[in-house]
Amino acid sequence: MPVKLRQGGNPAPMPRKRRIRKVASDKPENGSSSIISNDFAATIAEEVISDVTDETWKKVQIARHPQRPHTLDYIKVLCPDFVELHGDRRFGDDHALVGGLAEFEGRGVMVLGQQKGRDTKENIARNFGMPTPEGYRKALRLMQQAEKFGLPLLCFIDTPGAYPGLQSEERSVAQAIAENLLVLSRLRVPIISLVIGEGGSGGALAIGLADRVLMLENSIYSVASPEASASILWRDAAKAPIAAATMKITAQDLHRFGIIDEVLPEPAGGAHTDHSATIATVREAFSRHLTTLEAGLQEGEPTAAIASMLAARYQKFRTMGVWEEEL
Amino acid sequence: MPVKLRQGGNPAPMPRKRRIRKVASDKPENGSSSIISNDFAATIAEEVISDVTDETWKKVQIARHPQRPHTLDYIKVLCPDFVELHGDRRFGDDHALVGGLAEFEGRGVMVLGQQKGRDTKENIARNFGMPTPEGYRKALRLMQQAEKFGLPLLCFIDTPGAYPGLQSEERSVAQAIAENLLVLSRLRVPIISLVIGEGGSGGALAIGLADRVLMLENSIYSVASPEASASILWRDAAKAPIAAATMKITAQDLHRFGIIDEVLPEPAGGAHTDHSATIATVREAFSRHLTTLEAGLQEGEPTAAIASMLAARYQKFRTMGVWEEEL
Amino acid sequence: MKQNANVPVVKGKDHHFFKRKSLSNAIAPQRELENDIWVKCPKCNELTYTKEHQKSFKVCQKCDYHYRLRWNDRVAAILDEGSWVEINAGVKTGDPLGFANEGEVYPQKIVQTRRKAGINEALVTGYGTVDGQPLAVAIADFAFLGASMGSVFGEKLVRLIEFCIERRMPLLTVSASGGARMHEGIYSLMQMAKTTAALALLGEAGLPHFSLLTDPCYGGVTASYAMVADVILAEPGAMVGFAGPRVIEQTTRQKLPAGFQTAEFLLEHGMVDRVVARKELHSTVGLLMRLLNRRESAQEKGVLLTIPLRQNEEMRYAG
Amino acid sequence: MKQNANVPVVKGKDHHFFKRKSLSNAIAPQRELENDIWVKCPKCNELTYTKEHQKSFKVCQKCDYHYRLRWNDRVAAILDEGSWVEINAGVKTGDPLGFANEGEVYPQKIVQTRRKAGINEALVTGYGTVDGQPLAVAIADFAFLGASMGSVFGEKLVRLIEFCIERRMPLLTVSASGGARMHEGIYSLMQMAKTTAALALLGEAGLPHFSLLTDPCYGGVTASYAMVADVILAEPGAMVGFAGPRVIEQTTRQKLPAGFQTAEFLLEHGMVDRVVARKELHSTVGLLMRLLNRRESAQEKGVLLTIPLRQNEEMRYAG
Ligand SMILES: [Zn+2]
Ligand SMILES: [Zn+2]
Repeated sequence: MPVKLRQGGNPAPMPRKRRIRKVASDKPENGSSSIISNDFAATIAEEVISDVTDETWKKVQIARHPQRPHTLDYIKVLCPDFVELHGDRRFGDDHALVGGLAEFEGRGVMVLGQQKGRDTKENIARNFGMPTPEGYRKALRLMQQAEKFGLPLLCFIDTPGAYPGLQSEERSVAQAIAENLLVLSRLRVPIISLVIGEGGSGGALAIGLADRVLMLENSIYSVASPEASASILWRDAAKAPIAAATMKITAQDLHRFGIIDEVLPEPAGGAHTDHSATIATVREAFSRHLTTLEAGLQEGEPTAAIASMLAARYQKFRTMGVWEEEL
Repeated sequence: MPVKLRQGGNPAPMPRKRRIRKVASDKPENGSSSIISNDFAATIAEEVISDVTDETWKKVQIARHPQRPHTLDYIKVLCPDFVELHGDRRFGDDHALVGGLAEFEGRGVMVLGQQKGRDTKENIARNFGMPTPEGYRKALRLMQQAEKFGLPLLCFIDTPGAYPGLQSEERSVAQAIAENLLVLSRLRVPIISLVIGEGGSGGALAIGLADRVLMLENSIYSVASPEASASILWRDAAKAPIAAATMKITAQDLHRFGIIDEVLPEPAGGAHTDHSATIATVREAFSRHLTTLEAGLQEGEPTAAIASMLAARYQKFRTMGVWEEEL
Repeated sequence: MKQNANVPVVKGKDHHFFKRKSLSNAIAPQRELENDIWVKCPKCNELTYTKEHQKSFKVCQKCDYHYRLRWNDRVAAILDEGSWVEINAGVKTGDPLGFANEGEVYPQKIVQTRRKAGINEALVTGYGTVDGQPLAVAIADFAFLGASMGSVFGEKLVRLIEFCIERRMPLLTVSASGGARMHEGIYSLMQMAKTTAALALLGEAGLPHFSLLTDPCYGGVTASYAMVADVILAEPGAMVGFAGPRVIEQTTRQKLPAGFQTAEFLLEHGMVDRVVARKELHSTVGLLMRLLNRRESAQEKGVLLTIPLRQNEEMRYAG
Repeated sequence: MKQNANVPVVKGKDHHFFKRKSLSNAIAPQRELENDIWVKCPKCNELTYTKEHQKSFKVCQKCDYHYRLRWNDRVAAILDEGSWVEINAGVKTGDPLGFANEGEVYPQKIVQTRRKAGINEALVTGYGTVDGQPLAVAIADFAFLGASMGSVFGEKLVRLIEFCIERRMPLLTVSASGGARMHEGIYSLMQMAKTTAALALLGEAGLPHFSLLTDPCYGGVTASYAMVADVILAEPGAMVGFAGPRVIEQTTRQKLPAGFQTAEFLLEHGMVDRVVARKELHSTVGLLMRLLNRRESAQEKGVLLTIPLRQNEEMRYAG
């Protein structure tokens, strides 16, 4: 039998020209918090599962806490100068995805983010943070505007997912998400995305293809919401806590996988207990990463510097995945 | 009193750097067929007005003749290989504006055009050739695809105007037309537009910003349809024949003004009497102008050649207008 | 479209709210000034002292009706006081078609309109500053033949756009229009192409275009430069569209909903960025300029640009 | 989504309509071949001889139902006979999460699925010709865990796209999918970004991507590479969407219209270019290639390119 090697998320970039088809990931397939290994699945003690499940579910609940700072809470503090821009110039304006021009730490930026409400009335106005195609097409317009004016793009991710409804399908929210991914992958300005609460599926990723992807300590990011995962796996949404643990959706999981770049610490008890401390942490992280990315753009000839940023962005996502291959 | 000079449509391009603010047009303000001059307006014999009105109205009727070749009639003969492409990827597909990939005289091209019907049923399906925002946004998508693949763009203009309806306003047909003008003005492929019947207002111009603008002998092109003009001028749409003559909307008028590049002759009696002769004329004209434009793109360094084509396109429209200025 | 004759000219500096007023000269005919003590709101009939009316930027304090403004009121409401410089005022209307309408000859109509409106044409162009930042401004004045777009309108706008590119200055267009200038026929239509093509060059030069839609804005203006902007603002209640409601009702027999074609309707349908109260206009434009004009301010300071333009700058000007 | 077990493998060359058939090898398990005399239409219950069924490209001649195809039938329906070459078949499923579901361990499930489906993973990639023109093809096979997109799916597609860029070859993706591969969690989600980013490079290289949507196509596949194509084709009646009808009905309590999410529905809503009958697929793709691939054929002939690419070709490949 030939040796099997695995490729994990975000290892050192593969030089394609050398045709090295596989590299070993230095990240373990199953880390310390991964309690279900292939061979021993049937023999795990129930209380261990329960501990992890409880811990993950607690994070899910904090990530969804209504008093947690939401996108506009961050923008208000981080960007005292902010002009919200509306509309996709095609069909409508989506209040579940907000964006606009802003100043951050002395530089002009474009900010985008899904916006949840704090009570029922707000949540209805914001559609519970679930964008429709119009939201993603507004985001597309603003991304392109950011590029036109050389403004870095800052994205706040906080959504259970794109809105699953008749209108979303009629105007193809899938197409809207896909087009955003296409444009983000080649947008000629630095992009930083931060998951501040829930990062639900393609509806989150649509503003998450970035040079830096960060997550708050108690945020989650997943291919499907815990409830949807439980529905798919066991046709029982009530098993969401088990699904949450099974699917490995915490910031810590994703950092271990190399999918995200950094976990930003929250105050004890969670971000909702101290908004200003949380926002200060975000300010520092945004500022630090932006400064690094901007410094990269100052190196050498401008077009080459941008090409280099885009190449790094491509490689970042290019290397995400785990597979086996006989060499 | 200082001398007054006029600038007509499409004189020799003005070198901007030399700051020559005015050039005299070699085109007479009122040509031989222009019967209403400023000083003698009140004294014109009624039968002269009537002659011009009759002549113009006859052209309007030929331009609108249901048996006249329509966009798809041209495409079918000129481009035996044609794949119609549908949809704006935003909201819908408009049957009043068609487009797709085609081969014309051995080269790949993108074709676009408003499509009228021949009977009531067809006309309802084609919305009488009046596009909605979806039509113009499909056109936008196809223009950009033409640019991506380096395909010249051929446009057939034949519309009473953009559809004036609730849905057109909700999704802003004005925005759609404006965006097309913006994109056409910088599209990095040769563009030829031909008015084959009615060129009605902004709804026609939205696919009429081109390197070459041609008109068939019995086609019309106007800022508003004769009926709309009569409504605006006299609140009486029945005076359309008089409005048509007053507004100077024939191919011959526009050629005299320098607004269009060439008038293509039709068979005696009009294009509807002999489709294949008309289409042969169009084939020759398209082929000739395309060959010239393509030859221009072969001269010198490619990027500079494109820049030169775009500069000429800009100057073509930049110089359209008549005004007076004290120097 | 109703036309509002009630547009008294702002006369002095005798009130503190109106710090940015800077009229270039008194352009209103005497006739209007004589009745200039009260104004009556066309929407709610409220009577307001002219002085109060000017203080409130000609917005009814009872019903928020935004009166139509003449070009000079608009300058005062947007630019820093005393900063306005008009350019290309001497470009005057031609008569390309030799247009006569039942004995009324176009050049005569223009002469009359000039006298009545106090300006040479429907678009007034120039530049000034907002919070000290240079801004080029083109203002369509509905009092001149319903701000219909003809050759002069297009030529002056394009000259202003080219001026912006030469001077690296952002552009604000303030639009109102009843549609195309019928008297200039096909030439009017071509102004749509001409102005929008110039905006494409402005965009390639990395300079922002802000568009302010005011009441009423229809036809070729809406379907060209006014809707192609980086940020589109609209005044509350402004009617904006391509075809007018009467034409739509006649053509389609559709029942049009309440609020159809208002600025708020356009906002809801994703076509404008913000509906801005007149008193917020100056500060909003100033802030937008600060946020979108960082490249220029960086250049002025000799700071290296963070991010180069996508487009080749050499290609930005086709002349 | 109902899964169609009735997918017998095409066996021979014994009929004249099926000239382009070119199976790489017999991949179907014996079990299926045994019942391979009649097929019963799931839509109208019509019984058809297998031979006739294959002649008609597995389209019901009574009701036009397009049966779901296995990857090798798809190859036969699209490519020139004998031209198919599979690549990267040896890339196999990993287990990034250490996923276990009520005692069912992911690697075990994969082993069973491989055996049943006769392929290593849900996406089969390779290249061939259409009317002699080279074309890279990626086919999602619904028989492999509902063609869910996981790491291998994404990796194989990206390798194929990079192969296209190296060889200057156009790309056809044939999509079907029940959604993301749940067992690979966040890695599955990231395949949306990974595949779409690669398509952006394909586009910058001036190479076309044709997307064929087949029944059923949902979730992350629809919301990534499948909807980002120069020309989007769909098979008649194919169900295509982001969220499934059941989820939408449960979440919104909306009544969904007849024909919701069919290919025809998407065409009407402007999301696909053409709904193409299976028997027209080969000729349509061939014609599209001829029309969009002129740059390549010109290069091959040593003819000067008419129009240079907008994007800098040096930047087309980021690796
Ligand atoms: Zn009032
Ligand atoms: Zn059947």
